[in-house]
Amino acid sequence: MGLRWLALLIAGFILAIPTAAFADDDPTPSESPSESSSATVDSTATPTDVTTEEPVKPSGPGIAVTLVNSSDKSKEFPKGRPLEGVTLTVIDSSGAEVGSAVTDATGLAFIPVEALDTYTVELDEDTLPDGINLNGSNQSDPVKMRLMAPTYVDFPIGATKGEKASFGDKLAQSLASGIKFGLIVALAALGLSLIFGTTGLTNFAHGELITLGGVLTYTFNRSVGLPVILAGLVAVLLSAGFGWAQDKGLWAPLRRRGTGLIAMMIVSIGFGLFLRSIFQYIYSSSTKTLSQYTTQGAHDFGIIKLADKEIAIILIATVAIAGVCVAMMKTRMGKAMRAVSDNPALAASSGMRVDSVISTAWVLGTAMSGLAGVLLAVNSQVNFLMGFKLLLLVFAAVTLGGLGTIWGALIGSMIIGIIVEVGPLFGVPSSIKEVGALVVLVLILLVRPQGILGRRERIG
Amino acid sequence: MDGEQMTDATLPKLGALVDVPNEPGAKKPDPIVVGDDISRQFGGLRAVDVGHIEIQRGVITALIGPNGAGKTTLFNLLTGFDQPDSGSWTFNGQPIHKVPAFKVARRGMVRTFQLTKVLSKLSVMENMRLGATGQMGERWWMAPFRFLWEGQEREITERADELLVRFKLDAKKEDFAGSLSGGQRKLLEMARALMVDPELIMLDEPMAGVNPALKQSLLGHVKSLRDEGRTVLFVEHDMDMVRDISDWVIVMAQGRIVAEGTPAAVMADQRVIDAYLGAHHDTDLSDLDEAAIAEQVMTEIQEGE
Amino acid sequence: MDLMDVLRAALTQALGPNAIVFALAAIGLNIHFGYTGLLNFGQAGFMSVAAYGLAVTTVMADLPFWLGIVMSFLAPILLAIVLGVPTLRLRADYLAIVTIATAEILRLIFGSVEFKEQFGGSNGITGYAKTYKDMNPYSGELDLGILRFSKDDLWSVTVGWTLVALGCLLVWLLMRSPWGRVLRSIREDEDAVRSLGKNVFAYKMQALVLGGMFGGLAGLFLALKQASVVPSDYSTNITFFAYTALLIGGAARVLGPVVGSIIFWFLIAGLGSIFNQLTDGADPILPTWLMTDTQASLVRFIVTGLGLMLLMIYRPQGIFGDRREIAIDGR
Amino acid sequence: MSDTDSIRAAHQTAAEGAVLRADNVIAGYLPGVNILNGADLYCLRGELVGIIGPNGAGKSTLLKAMFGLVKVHEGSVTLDGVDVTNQRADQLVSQGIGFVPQSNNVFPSLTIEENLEMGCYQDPKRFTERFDFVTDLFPTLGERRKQRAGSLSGGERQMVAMGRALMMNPSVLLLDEPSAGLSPVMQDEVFVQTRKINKAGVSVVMVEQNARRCLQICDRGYVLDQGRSAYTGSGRDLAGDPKVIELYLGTLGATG
Amino acid sequence: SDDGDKKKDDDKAGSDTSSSAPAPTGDGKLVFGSLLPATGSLAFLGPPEFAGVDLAVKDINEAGGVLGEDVTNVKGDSGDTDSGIAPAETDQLLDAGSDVIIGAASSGVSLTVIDKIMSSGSVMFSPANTSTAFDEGDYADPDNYFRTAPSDILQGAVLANLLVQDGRKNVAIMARQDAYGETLAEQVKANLEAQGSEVAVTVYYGEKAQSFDSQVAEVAGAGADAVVLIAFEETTSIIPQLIQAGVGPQDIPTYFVDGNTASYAQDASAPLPPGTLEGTKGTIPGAETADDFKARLLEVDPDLKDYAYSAESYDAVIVSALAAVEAGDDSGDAIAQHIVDVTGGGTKCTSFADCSALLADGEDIDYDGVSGPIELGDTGSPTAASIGIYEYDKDNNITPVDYIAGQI
Ligand SMILES: Nc1ncnc2c1ncn2[C@@H]1O[C@H](COP(=O)(O)OP(=O)(O)OP(=O)(O)O)[C@@H](O)[C@H]1O
Ligand SMILES: Nc1ncnc2c1ncn2[C@@H]1O[C@H](COP(=O)(O)OP(=O)(O)OP(=O)(O)O)[C@@H](O)[C@H]1O
Ligand SMILES: [Mg+2]
Ligand SMILES: [Mg+2]
Repeated sequence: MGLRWLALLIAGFILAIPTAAFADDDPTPSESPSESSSATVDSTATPTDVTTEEPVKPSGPGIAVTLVNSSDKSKEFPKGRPLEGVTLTVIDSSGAEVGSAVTDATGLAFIPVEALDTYTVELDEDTLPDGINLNGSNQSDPVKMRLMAPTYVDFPIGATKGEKASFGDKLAQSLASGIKFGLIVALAALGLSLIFGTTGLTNFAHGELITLGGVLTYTFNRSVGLPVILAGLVAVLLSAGFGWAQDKGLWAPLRRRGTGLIAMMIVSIGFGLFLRSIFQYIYSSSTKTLSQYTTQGAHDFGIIKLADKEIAIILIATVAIAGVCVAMMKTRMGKAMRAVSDNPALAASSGMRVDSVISTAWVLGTAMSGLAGVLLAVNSQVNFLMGFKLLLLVFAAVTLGGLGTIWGALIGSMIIGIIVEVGPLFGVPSSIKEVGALVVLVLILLVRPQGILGRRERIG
Repeated sequence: MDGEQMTDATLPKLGALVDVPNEPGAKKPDPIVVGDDISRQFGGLRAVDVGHIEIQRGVITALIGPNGAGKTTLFNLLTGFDQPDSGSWTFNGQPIHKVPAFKVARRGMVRTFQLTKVLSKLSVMENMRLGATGQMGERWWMAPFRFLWEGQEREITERADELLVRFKLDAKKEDFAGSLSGGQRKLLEMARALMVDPELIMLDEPMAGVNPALKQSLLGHVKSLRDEGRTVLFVEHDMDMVRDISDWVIVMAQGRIVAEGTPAAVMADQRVIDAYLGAHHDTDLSDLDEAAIAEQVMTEIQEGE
Repeated sequence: MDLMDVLRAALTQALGPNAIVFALAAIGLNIHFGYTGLLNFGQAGFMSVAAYGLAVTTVMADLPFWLGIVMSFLAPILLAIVLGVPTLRLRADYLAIVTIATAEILRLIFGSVEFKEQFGGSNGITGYAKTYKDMNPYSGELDLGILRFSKDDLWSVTVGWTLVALGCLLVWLLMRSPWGRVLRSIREDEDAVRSLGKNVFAYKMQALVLGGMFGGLAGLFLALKQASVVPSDYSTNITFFAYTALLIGGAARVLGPVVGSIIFWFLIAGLGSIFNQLTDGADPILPTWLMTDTQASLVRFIVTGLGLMLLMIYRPQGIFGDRREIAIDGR
Repeated sequence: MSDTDSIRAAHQTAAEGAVLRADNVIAGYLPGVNILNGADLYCLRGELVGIIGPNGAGKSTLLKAMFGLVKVHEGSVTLDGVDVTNQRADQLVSQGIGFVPQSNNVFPSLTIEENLEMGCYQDPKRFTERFDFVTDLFPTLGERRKQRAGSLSGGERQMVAMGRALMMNPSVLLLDEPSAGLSPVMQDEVFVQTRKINKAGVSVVMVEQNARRCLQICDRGYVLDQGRSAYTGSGRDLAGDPKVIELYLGTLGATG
Repeated sequence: SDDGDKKKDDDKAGSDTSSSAPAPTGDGKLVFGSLLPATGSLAFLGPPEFAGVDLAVKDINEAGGVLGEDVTNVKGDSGDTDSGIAPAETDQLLDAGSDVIIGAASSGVSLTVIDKIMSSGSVMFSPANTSTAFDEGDYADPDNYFRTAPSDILQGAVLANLLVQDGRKNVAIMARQDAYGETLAEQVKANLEAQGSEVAVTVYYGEKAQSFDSQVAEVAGAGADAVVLIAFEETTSIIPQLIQAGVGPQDIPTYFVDGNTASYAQDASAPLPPGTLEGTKGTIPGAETADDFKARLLEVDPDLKDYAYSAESYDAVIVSALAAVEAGDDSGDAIAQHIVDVTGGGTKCTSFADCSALLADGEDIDYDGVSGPIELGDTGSPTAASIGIYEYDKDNNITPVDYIAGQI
């Protein structure tokens, strides 16, 4: 336990520094906005700006074209300069000319049309200033007009594309995200694994234990007004308390009745549904934001960009995970937990208080999941489904590593986290990026049915 | 070897084995199982490392050896429950070292488990019925039609009833097998294997935890199996039983076969006595000098301080 | 509060098409989990391939309706085999995760933009159910006061309960046979069964296919009665709820899943209706600070969750189950 | 009837001052089905008591009932004169009772060393000292200390189970078939060691199917049948009783 | 209610005439059932929609009801497609004698119940379905399905036009993968490309996505000069991550759609730090939600924060009621035959009281509602509508900038 406090302290410290540096009233935290975007934003010649000055704002149905030079080749016409005097012609679907116009000083030309129909626009390249070239056809695609207002058509002049990130950069960035995500998953997975490793229970309500950390942070942050760090601390503590309470109130009585594991698993499905609905009852279904660190910008570390809160998340998670792993390996309690899971009756015969060992597992497991929820909340805000959505990946992680093994849960989580985030770079459609991780899970289990670190049972 | 019936069933059936030399890996006149270079390693531990093994058909062979000698592992390998690192073996002349476990059993080589595997939530009777082979009702396309398998089921039940009486489990017939005591589970395990009607039955410590009186009456049953022409291979640590019913004894230690021979010859072997049987094994422990023990205890206590 | 309305709402759902979908899915799970011990948490996957089998064949490939039906029978069988060959050797809890994962993979792929051409994206597919609707022999609705079915539902209910009855009959016939005995033995200890010369893999596969076919049947029926196939219908929740229904009724009992589904829907609809009435209108019975009408519809889930927990605590064997069987459980 | 009553009365007088005693215990696993039907047993301080009997007689159940693992419906269990009926097992452990179950008696996913460590869970300081003692007795356990118990052979498991009990420092030791599955030399070792421990002052109650051996070393024996004690007497008496031989011991190996 | 109000297997004739009304088949009481999201992932859309329905019912009854009877409103919860409760709830609504079912909000949910409702003879009138699926295939025919929300075609056109107008030449689209997000993203993309802008990347995230990191990274790596975010309430998770990746609204101009153009001010349910969204633009279908309409909604539901689709819900109820008045019959099928008629061609009127008075005088009416001119076409979807363009101020509140009318 001691180690976690340390972790939280360190993390709190780290989080506190940027609070001072980027107070939340400074909403433009990005230190290096990219070139292309600044060009657009800073451009003094955007049509909207101009039209406010010029009285000739086009109105009514028609085709409008604004020509601006985006190429920086020509000295005479710098980038962002409107092109005047270019002739544009609108042709209807039968090929007949509807009308034409010449761009004014702001680069704008407007050709009103009578009917909402499909039109093509043609640019007379001869009227373009010298040294300025079109990047493509001088005829637009057919435009189906629907609006009772000007329909704008654009002709690209000069480069339009911003610089795309290189594959290597993307890979580094996704790896970083993957590690961060993997660590959050790992916290939750360790919690699940602890409980599974002690009671044998596949806890389908585990997602809600993650959510609990998130919603408690939100409550103490927004409703009580504590700073996020303090609220998170309280949330972890209360999660631990909740772990204790749910064991005493629900699982211990079930064990005393000799309820089977499958029946308990179904109870956990019910419990999950119950908690989820309660969360929604209280917090409604919208995504809630925390009061701090919501819009923290990233630092550029060369190949990757990370915000301070992301660094803090990674550090806190690492410290907490390391603490728990060491505790599990070294202390008597860790062995007692495995012993209880192997054979509760024999554990009692060896003098263990089975109930208190299990209780400890619940407290620790729920606290870890709560911490995962807190970190998730800092990373991507709070929603009553946040844990439930994560549950399948947590299960996948725990299974992948080998059920009930602490290191297995850790390795599984990192693999899952990284594959989820890196997969899209290798062709997994990003809308279903979880598929990549799930497929890997299935494939690995085909080769190693007992999970990566799981062991085969002896027969006979 | 079917023609060779002993008149007195209680006598060891040496017959064909009389000429077989008492040495490890000895060739038998009519082996049912022949294995070569079977090895299995767990990490650095060579659990089984058998150069050559033959099991004579139609006799009772005992497999003995210290704990962890590899007896169970050898059983696992022979019956396809575990895969060897190397080696091959045949059953009835056919290679079966790559055959899956259930096919091995179907060919007539059935084993029991040292740590019993009863089907807890099935009744004892259902456990028994499951053992029977060739049940038509076990094929899905016949299963729904009761009339197709009713008759067979009745026969099976009769056979099971008989066995249960013999194993003193008849009173427990309708109880869940999960509610049996430790010894009763052993009994059920053996009885169920007999339901398969195997040619070779491999029993892994069948009598551990079985009451001596019942054990004795069951030995008669095992002998009658032999007399029906079946082959029995069993692992046992009870030397009285080994001496009483086995015709041939194979001794394993540290994965290898270290001795083979008739019960009397093997048990007289000094190496076997040293490593396995122990000096006291034929003495009455209550005859051990109580004073000696007390003395030993005293010295130990002194040492401890 | 109109108790009559509550009762009608509850009964109509309890005997209506939704309960049938769950009953069919739960019968399949009963074969998988109740009898064979295969912890299949991917029943939604079997349902979805059957539903998409029909919809894709008839709408996307423009083939006859009956061919679609055939496809929706073949698809779950194929899935069972493809899934079973590699995974049946996994331990129960591993199998659970792999099946969940498979069902989710299928659902995500069915709903993805990339495969919109083939599977209709997240809008799903409609427009295949005309033949089914046209076969409806009824010309009017059924109204028994406490039970009311529209014309379409009446047809679905007729078809559905017939299927459920046939399914139960088949399960009953199979499970009292030696074949059923082998399945139950596998549930207890595979190695023991193997040592007796039974091909455990083949039996598991048979059970997986049979249970998967019932899952498929549930999906097909859902697709027909609803006339649309939407990927989000086949999320893991539906598997969870089917398990709930199964355990309410009692696993490894022929009628367990059916009774469970009926009770499940009776409760869901009944509770929904009660709390709706309690919070409805300008001057609701329950004060709004306690419960708004938005929150009211949550209460049934809260109560369902609670109910499931209480049921497992006080009657872990379900309605029909055998108390002794539970007591044997070794842990 | 009066015969059994008088026997029971005699038994009860003899039980005065026993360190562990069970009186008229009625217990069972399922409601309505009693496995023990009024079993009596006592064990004096420093005594070695053996229990034999047919399979399913209720021997293991009796041990479990005394150890709080099976619910006692009627009757009482006393430890040093204090009623401990239906007490939690871990509490009994701290009061000095040790128990080796018949089956499932190791933690499969723990290594041998960890299994033994669990033996002195309540007193971890004694670990090194006792560990040396146990590995001296069963050298295999020392050699394989990092092997998971789940992968051990049947006999090796039994050694671990016995070793775990030896790690404790109990005043009363309940052993359920400690010799099952062990090789003859190891069986003898277990019997001799049990006797030794007993001589060192530990009261032992041991259930055995290796009945002859058990009766050879015990001070007093019980024959349990159908949930009650059918015969009691000194080990030698029982081993010689023709009734006991016929019903429970058999003749196999008796003359050898 | 009784069974008499459901006309069965009777092929509907052309839906345009109001002549020779057949004998009424309804029970005389017009009942609305609202099948709107109270639970599930779309629950945040529910309150304004419920409020719109409630307000309309109130207005109708204050104006004397329909056919001399007060209209009533039964509530149902559509959930999301995940919970699968929509069909069961629909049964309950139909049981309660609903002649018109207002709902569902999500196109996906609507598809699960559309057949059930249509074949029961009731009207299904969605205030918020924007998927193009309802104008295609089986549902293209005139039938019992209607909606007041314009299909995504128009919003897509307006948003794309706005982008081109603002000079965005290389746009990244990030969209929720569902019936809503997909269609809208496709429409925006198609229009952008036709009008000469490029789409740098279109990334989708799953409805249940837990992390948006890889999608955000893809957007950030695309080198785009504008971001279109088609999302629901998860916007509050995505925006911070966009900012983290250096492509937040203050780095690159960002555009919202109706799903997320809501208030993120400090008093909203999910506030973002002030200034975060300043200058961001968004589109919402519907004419200006007039302040007095908002005020009246607040009377119905004082807790209301957003107003999305409240006007559409309101209009759906009013239009149905007017159709019932014109038909002189409250059965679903009768209403269905008159809905298109009351929304187009005739004397314009803008409130239930006015319109029903005109109808009583035997006039043909053209109802123009709070959500726009409302001209429903043959497929039951609006043929004309107006889309509002909004812009965020430094407090993350939206203010309308422009309304653009268009035809679909
Ligand atoms: N799965 C396994 N992993 C590691 N070691 C194993 C495994 N199975 C067996 N062993 C080791 O192999 C050796 C042989 O085991 P086996 O069970 O065959 O012994 P045995 O001869 O049957 O002993 P016993 O008489 O005690 O039953 C033992 O030392 C055991 O610890
Ligand atoms: N978990 C249980 N549930 C129900 N009945 C049980 C259970 N365990 C044992 N029994 C029954 O209780 C009776 C006594 O069992 P017990 O284990 O005490 O026998 P035992 O004397 O130890 O036999 P053995 O020598 O075979 O170990 C048996 O008839 C058995 O069927
Ligand atoms: Mg062995
Ligand atoms: Mg016993």
